[in-house]
Amino acid sequence: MRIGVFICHCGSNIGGTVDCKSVAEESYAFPDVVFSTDTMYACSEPGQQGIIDAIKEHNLSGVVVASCTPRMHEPTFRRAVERAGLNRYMFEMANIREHVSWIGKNKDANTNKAAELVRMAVSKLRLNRDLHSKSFPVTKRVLVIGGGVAGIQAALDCADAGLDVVLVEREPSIGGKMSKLDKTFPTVDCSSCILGPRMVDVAQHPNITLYAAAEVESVSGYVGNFEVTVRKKATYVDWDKCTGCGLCTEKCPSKKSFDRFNEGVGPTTAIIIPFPQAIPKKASITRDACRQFTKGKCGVCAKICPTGAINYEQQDELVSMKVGGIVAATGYDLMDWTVYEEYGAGRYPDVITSLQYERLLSASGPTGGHVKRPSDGKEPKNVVFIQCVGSRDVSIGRPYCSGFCCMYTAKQAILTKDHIPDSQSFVFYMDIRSPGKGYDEFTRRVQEEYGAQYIRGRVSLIYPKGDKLIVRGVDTLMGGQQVDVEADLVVLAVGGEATQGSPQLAEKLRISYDSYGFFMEGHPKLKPVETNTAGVFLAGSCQGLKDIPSSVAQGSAAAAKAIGLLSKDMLASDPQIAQVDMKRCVGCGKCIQVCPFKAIKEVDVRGQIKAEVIETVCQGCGLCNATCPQGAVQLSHFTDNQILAEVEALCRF
Amino acid sequence: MATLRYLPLAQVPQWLDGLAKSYTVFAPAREGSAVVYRPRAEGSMPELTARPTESAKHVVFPRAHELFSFTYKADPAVVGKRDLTLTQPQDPTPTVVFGALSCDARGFFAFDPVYDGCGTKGLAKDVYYLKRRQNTALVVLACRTALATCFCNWTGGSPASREGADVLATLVNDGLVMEALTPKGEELVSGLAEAGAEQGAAAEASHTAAEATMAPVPGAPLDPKAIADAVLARFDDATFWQAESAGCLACGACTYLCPTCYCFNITDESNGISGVRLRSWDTCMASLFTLEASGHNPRTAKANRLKNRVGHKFSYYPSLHGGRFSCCGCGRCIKSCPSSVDIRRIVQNALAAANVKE
Amino acid sequence: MSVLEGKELRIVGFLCNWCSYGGADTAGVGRFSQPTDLRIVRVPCSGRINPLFIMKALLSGADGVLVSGCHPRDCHYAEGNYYARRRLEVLKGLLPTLGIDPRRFEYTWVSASEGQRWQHVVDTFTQQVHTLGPAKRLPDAPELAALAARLEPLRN
Amino acid sequence: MSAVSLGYYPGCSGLGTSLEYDASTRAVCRALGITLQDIPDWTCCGSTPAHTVDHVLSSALAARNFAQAETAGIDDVITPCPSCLKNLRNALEHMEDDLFRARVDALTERPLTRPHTVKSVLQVLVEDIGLDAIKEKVTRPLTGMKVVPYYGCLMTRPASTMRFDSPEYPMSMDNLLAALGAEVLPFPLKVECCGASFGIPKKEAVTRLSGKLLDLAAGLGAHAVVVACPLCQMNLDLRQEQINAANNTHHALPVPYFTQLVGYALGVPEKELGFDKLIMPLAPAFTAMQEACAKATAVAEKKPAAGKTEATAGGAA
Amino acid sequence: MGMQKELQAAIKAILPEVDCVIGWGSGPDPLHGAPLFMRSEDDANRFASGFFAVNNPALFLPEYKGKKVAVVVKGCDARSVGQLLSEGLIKREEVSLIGFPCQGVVDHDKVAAALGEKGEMGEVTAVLEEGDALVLTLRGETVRLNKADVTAEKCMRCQYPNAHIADTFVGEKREPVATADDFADLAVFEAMSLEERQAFWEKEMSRCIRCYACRNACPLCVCRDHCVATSRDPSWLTQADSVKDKLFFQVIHATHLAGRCTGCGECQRACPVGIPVLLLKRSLARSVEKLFAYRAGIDEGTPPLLTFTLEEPTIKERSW
Repeated sequence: MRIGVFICHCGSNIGGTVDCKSVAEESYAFPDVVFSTDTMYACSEPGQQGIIDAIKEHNLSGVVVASCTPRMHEPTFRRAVERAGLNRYMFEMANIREHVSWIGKNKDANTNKAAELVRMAVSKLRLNRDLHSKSFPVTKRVLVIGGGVAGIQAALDCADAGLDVVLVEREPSIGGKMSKLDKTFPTVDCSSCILGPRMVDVAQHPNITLYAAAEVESVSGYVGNFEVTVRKKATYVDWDKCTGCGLCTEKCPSKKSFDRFNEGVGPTTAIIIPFPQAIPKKASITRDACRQFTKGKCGVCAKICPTGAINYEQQDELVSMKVGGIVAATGYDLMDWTVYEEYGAGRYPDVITSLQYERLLSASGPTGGHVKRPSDGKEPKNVVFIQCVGSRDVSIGRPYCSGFCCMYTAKQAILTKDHIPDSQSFVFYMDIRSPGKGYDEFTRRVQEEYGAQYIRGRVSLIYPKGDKLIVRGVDTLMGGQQVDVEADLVVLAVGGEATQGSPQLAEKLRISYDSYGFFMEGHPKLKPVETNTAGVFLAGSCQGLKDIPSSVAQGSAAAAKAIGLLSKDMLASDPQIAQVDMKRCVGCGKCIQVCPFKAIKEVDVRGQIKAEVIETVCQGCGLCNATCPQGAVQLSHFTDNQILAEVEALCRF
Repeated sequence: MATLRYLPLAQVPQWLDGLAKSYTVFAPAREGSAVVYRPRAEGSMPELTARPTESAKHVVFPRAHELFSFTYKADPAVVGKRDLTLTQPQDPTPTVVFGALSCDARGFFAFDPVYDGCGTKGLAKDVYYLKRRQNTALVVLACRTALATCFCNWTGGSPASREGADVLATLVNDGLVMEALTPKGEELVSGLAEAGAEQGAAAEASHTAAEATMAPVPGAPLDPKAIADAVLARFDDATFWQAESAGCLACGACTYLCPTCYCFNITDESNGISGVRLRSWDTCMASLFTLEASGHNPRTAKANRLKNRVGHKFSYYPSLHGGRFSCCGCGRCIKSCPSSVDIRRIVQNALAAANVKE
Repeated sequence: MSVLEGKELRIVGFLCNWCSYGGADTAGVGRFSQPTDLRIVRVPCSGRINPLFIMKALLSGADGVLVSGCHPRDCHYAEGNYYARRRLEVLKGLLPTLGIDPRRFEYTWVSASEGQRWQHVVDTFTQQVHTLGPAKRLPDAPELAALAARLEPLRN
Repeated sequence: MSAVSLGYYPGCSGLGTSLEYDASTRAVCRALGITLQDIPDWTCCGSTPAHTVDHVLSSALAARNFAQAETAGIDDVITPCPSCLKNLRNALEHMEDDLFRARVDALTERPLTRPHTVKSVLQVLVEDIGLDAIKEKVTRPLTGMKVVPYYGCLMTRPASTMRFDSPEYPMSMDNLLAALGAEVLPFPLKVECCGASFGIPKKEAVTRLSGKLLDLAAGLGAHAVVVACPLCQMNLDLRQEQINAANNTHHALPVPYFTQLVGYALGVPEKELGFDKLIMPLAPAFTAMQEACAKATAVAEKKPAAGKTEATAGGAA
Repeated sequence: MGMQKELQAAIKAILPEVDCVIGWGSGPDPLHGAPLFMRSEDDANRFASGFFAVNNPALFLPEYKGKKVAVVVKGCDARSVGQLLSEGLIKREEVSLIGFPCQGVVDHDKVAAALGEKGEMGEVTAVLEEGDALVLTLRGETVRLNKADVTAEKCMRCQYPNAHIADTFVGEKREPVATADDFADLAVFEAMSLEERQAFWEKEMSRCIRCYACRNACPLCVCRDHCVATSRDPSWLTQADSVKDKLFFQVIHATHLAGRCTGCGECQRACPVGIPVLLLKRSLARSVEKLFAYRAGIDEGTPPLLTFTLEEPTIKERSW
C-alpha cells in the first residue's frame, strides 16, 4: 500500500499548539507511508487539490488527513480522494484539532499526541478496503410531526413539490403556538390573518393527509423506508360525520373545563372546537370534564348533534404507513414558571404568562379583546412585564436565552397602549436582544412612541398590597437602586422549553436531544435542519427556540432537504455495514438475536445454517460483530482487525 | 563401554550449577500438577520421580522460533523508498537437557531426517533446527518402571535405551550412575568420580527390572511393516476412523506433548514498520492445518485429521524414512488426552481389521 | 518516546461516533482543556465495542481504558449501549481476577452536547489512572521483547 | 418520634441578646422529649466577622466546635440561630474537599474523625418531631392570635447549603404556628432582608428595610411577628422605636421567637420562656387573641346549631 | 453395581430409537474412564458409570445435530445440555437424556498428589471402590485413599447432582451437597493482592503449550474450527510463545462463556499442564449470578449478555 499523510495547520487552530511540520516528518516513518506533508488548510480548494495531485504524482492508494473532526470534513475529503480516482473509503482522518490542539496546552505533548493519532489512522488505513454502495428504492412520502407554523410550512412545501405528506398534530387543531397569538412582531399584523389561510391550504391540499389529535406511536425502518405507526386518539366524535357546526359546544352543560387553547384564561365546555379557525374544524370531547364520562349520564351532545357524530365508545386507532423521510416540528411549551416562589408561584391571579396575555389581547379570546385582569375583571392601568422568567437563569437550570421574549414583550407593551391608552407599561429586562430585520427599531418604538418604561434589572419579589401588586426590582442603570412598582397586572415573559414528550419522540426517531430536550441538529453550522439519523429533519423550535420567520425558514429548509432526499428513485446505501464470512459462520444465531434492526437472517447454505446480512436494512452499528464469538461477522470499515490495529498502534510501543 | 561415574543425589544441584557456567541447563520441574522442562533455577533439585508431562523437544525445536526480524526504514532522501533490514537471531548457546527420558532422546530421530535435508543430498538443511540439535546434549534418566501408557518397546525402544542419549543416568539408591555415550556426554561427566562396581551392577539391575515392567508387544515379534500396511489399508475406511475419533476433541495436546511431532507454521508477527518471522508449532489435529488459500480444506472432519496423525506416524513416515515409525512410544498422547484416546488401540484395531478382511 | 516519559500514561478511549465522539468534539469546540494522555478510537456504537478490545489494550500495555457511549435510551442504533452496559460491567468484574485494578477501566455515557461533561470525565479518569500509576506489563515473548529492545534506537 | 438526644450549640447571641430564644428552645425540647447535650466548651461558630475575612479560619472555628462535640460523643448537632447554622454547615461542606480540610486541620488541635450533621431547631421540630406530634401536645392553643411568620434571609438560604423548605416562600413556620392554633397570615415578605448586617454601619438601611416589614405586618392586621433569628428579632424588636421614629410610624408589634409560642402552646410556664425579655410586650397579642376568641364564642353561642366551639385560651403574661 | 446395571438397561432400551448413546467406558488405565459411543448391546455392556466417568458427554452433542442421540448425563452434564438447548445449539427433540444421581467424580490431579512418592498414576494396576475409599494397587502394594480427598472440586460444591432435565431418570434422586454456590474457591484466590494475582497468571500461563484442549473440551465453545485463537482475520493473537497471548486466549474463552458457562470444569481438567483456567470462568459466573440472577444451564431464557433491560437495577453506573 502507498499511503500519503497530510497534516493540516488549520491556520493557527492546529498549527498554534501542534508542530505540524514535525508530525509530518514523523509520519513519514510509519508503515506504508510514502509521502507526508503539512498543509495550511487541507479542506480549502488548494488544500484538496494538493491531496489530489499527490495521489496522482506518488501513485498513492490511501490517504490520511490529520485535521479537524471527521464528523466535519470526512465527507469533504472522501470526495476529494474519489476525484483523484481512489475509492472514498481508502481514506482516514486523525482528529488533531478538537481532540488535540483545542484541548491541550503543552505543545510537545500535543505534537506527540497528534503523531500517535496519525499512526493510528495509518494503521487502520492499511486494512481499509474499497467499499461500494448498493441502491434501494424509496417511499416518496414525508411524515411531518407537528402542525405549528414550521410543520405547516414544511408540509405545504413538500406537498407542493409533489410529495405525499402525512401531517400529525397532537392537538385537535393545527396552528400551534402562532394560532394563539394576537399580533406578531415587528409588523404588528394579525396572527390569524397570516396563519389562517396557510392552515386552510393544508386542509385542502390533495397531497396532504392530516391526522389531528394524533401522535406518533412508533418508528422503525430506515431512511427512504421508515415504518411509522400513528395513534389517532379517541375524540368521541366521529370526524367523518362532524360538520363543525358547533351546536354541541353551545349546549354542553359542563362549562368548567380547562381551556387549553386559551391557556386557561376562563373556562370552556367539555366538548369543544378549540377555536373558530380550527383546522380541522371538528369537535372533540375532553373526557375528564364530560358528564357522560364522569357521572355516567348526560348525552346532551349526542342528542343534539344533527349528524349523529358523537360516539362515547370511540377507541384510539392505530394507523401504519411507510414514509421516506420525516420532519420533526414539534415546537415548544412555556416552562413551568411556578418554580418562582418570589413571583408568587401562581398564588396571585394577576400574575399571568405572556401567552395568557395574548389571549386577553386577542379579539377572538375569552374577553373579546378587552384586557381585563383575572382577579376582578378590572382594566389594568399599570402593567408590569418581567422578562427572562425561566430564561438565562442558571439557578433553575435554564441558562439559555429563549430568543423571542424581548420582541413579544415589546409587542405586548405596544398592544397594551393600543388597548388601554391611559395605561403605563413597565418592562424589567436583563438585556434587550433584538437582532433581526426591523427588530431593534421596534424595541425603540415601544419606548419612544409608546412610552413604555424599560428598567434594566431583575425582579426579586412580587407581593400583594391591597388590590395592587408590588413588583420589587432593581434598576441597575440607576446605581443598583431598588425600585418598587405598583402594578395592576404583571405579565411574565416566560421562556420556552422543548415540548412535552420531546425526549420520548427523539428516542423513537433515534435522534439525539440535549439536556433541555431540544433535538440535536447534525452540525450547528452546516447541518442545521438535518439530524445524525439519515432521513430525519428538524424544523422550528423543537431544535432550539426561534421566532416565526426563523421557524418558517426552517420549515422550508427541512422540506427542501426532504424533497432533495426523495427526488431520487433509488438511494445509495452506506456500505459500512456488517458482512458474514460464510466459511467461518457456524450458524449459532447470536447475531440474529441481538440485531436491533432485524437485518440478519438465517440462510441454508448446502445444508448448513448460516447468517446473512440484509444489506439495505443493516445500519452498521456493529453489535453483531462484537457478539459473534469467532468474528465471522465483520463490520466493514470497522473490522476487528482495523480496531485492533489502532489499539496496537497505541499500545505496542 | 565407557567409564561409569557416580553422582550422589545430594550433589546433583551443585553439579548442575557447575554445568550452568558453560551451558544453558534444562531440567524437569514440578509446576502445579505438571512436570515441565524449564531452564533450571540455580541450586534447585530437578524432579526425578514423576515423569515429565511434556517432552523435551521444545529445547531444540521451540514452540515459537524466531527465524529473523525485519524493519522497514524510510529513506528521507527518496520519496517512498524503504530500506529493509533483516536481523538474524543470535546462535543458540550450548545446552544440556538433564533428565530427558529415553523416549525423548529417541524422538529426535524422527526430526533429524526431516530437517537434515530429508537424508537426501541436495535438499535444503534446516539450519535453525540443526544448530540447536548439535548444540544440545541430552542426559537421559533411565526409567525404573513402565507406566500403563508406555509402549516404547513397540518402536524399538526400552525404558533405559541408550539410543540418542549423550549420557545415560540411572538412579540407584541415593545417587546417579552416569554413563557417557558420546564425546559431548563425556565432556559433561568427565569431572565426576568413578562409580563402583556394585553401583554399576545396581544400574544394570534397574534397567532389567524396568524392562520387566513393560507390557509385551502385541502379537510379538514386532512387525513394523505389518503395522504400516494395516494402517494404510484403512485409508479409505471412513467408518473405522469415525469410530476411532468419536471421543477425540481435536485439540493439539497429543501432538504438542509428542517428542516426534515436528510440524510447524510460519507467520510474520509485525507491528508497524517492524516484526519477526516466527516458526511455531502446528498440529495436524487442527482444521487450519490443511486450510488451503483457496478456502478449500481437505480435512474438515476430525476423523480425517486423526487418520492423518496415526497414518503419518505408523505408515506414511516409515515409507519415506526407512521404515522407522515417527513415534517413540512415550505414551504422553494417551496419558494426557482429555478423552483418553489410545493410539495403541487404534493401531491394534487396524491390525485386527486387516486380519479379518484378509 | 511515544509516551511523554513520566508525564503521560497510556490511556485508550473507545467512543461511539454519534454521542461521545461528538461530545469530545464539543469539548474541543468549547476549548475545554484536558490532559493529553487519552487517545480516542472511534467506533460506530458502544455496542460495537467487544470487551476484548479493552482487554487487548490492557494486556498490551495500556494504563487505562475509557469507554463512552450514548446515554441509555439515546443510542443512535436504539439498543447498542444497553448491550454494552451489560458486557462492560461484566468485564469490569473480571479485571481483579486477572490482577488488573478495575479502576483502570471505566465506562460512561456522554452525549454530543455534553462537552463540559466530557472534559470532566477525561479529567477525572486521567487523574484516577495517574493515581494508580503505570500498569505492570505482562512480559512479551522473549523474542518480541528482544526485538523491541533492538528496535529502540531506530525509533528516535 | 420517641426520645431524641442531640448536641446543642446555643451560639453567642444565646448567651446575650437572645437569652429568651435559648431558654425557650431548651424548654420546648424538654417538653417534646428531646434531650439536649451542650457541646462542651463551645466557642464562636466563625460566622459573619470571620467568614468575610478568611474562609479557612472561619471553618476552623466551626470545626473546633464539632471536635468539641466529638469529645462528648456527639455527632448530630442543632442550633437555634440560622447564622450559626449556615456557618457550621458551610464548614462541613468545605471540608469535603481534602485540600481544604487539611488546611483546617492544620489550624485545629483535633481533626474531625467522624461525619457530623447540623440542623436548625425549626427543622428538627417540623421534620423530625413532626407537626402532628406537636399538635397532639398542644394544651394552650393560640386560637384567635393573628401572626405573621418572618423567617429572615438566612433560615432557608443559600438553598444549596440549608436544604430546608423553599428558599423564596417557605411554609414550615407557617404550618407550625397553624398547628398551634394561630391564624397565620400570608406574609409575602417572610424572607426579606431586615437589614441586620447594617445595624451598626448604616442604621437608615435597617429602619427602611425593617420598617417595610413592620408596615406590611401591621397592614395585614397581625398581632405578632414571629421570628426564628436572633438578629431579625433584635432589629424588629429592640429597634422598633427607632424605626417608628425614623419612619414616623407607631407600631407596637410584639416580636416573639417561634419557640416561645410553641412553648406557650405546649403549656410551658411563661417564666421559662423569657417573655419578659421581649422589648415589645407580648401581652397585647394574647389580649387580642382572647378578645377574638370571646367574639368567636359569642357568635357561636348565638348560633346554637354551630355546636360547641373550643375556647380554652389561657391567661396572658 | 446396581446403578451400572440399571443404566445399562436404560441404554439398551433406548438404543433402537437413536443413532447412538453417549456415555462412558473404560480408559487406558484403571483410573481413567473414556467417552463411549454405544450403538449395540455389546457396546452397552462396556458402559461404565461411577467415580471415573468424568468426561462431559454434552460436548459431543452439537456434532450429532440432525441425528437423534441419547446421552447419559451427570447433573453437571445436564446443565451443559440445558445451556445448549436454551441457545438453540441442539434441538430438544433430537436428544434423549438419561439421568442418574451422581455421587461425584475423581480429580486425577488430587490422586497424583495423594500418591506422591508412592508412585505415578500410570503405575496403578488395579482400583477397587470400597465404600468411601479407593483401594489402589501399584508396585505390588495397596494404597487406600479417601474418596472425598480425591473428588473433583466441582462435586464438593455441587447443587445439581441429579440431572435437572432427563427423559429417563435411573435411581433415587440424591440430596445436593450444597444449596448455593458460595464461590469459596474465588475467595481463596482473592486473598492474594492484585499484584500477586497477576504474577500468579504469569507463572501459570508460562507453561501453556497452546494445545487448546481447554477450548475443545468445552461443551459450549461453538466456534470449533473457526476459533479466533488461530484465525488471522480477525487476528486477535500472535503465534508468539508469550504469556500475554496465552493469557489473552483464556480471557477470550472466558468472556465468550460469560453468562453461558455452567462450570462443568472440563476446560481445567483437559489442560495437560494443569493450569487452573476455570477460575476466570468462575469469576464471571459469580458476576453474572450477582448482576443478572442467572445460572447458566439452569435458568430459562436468553443468556444475559445476549439481551438487556432498559433499567439495570443491579448495575451501579459510575457517577462522574
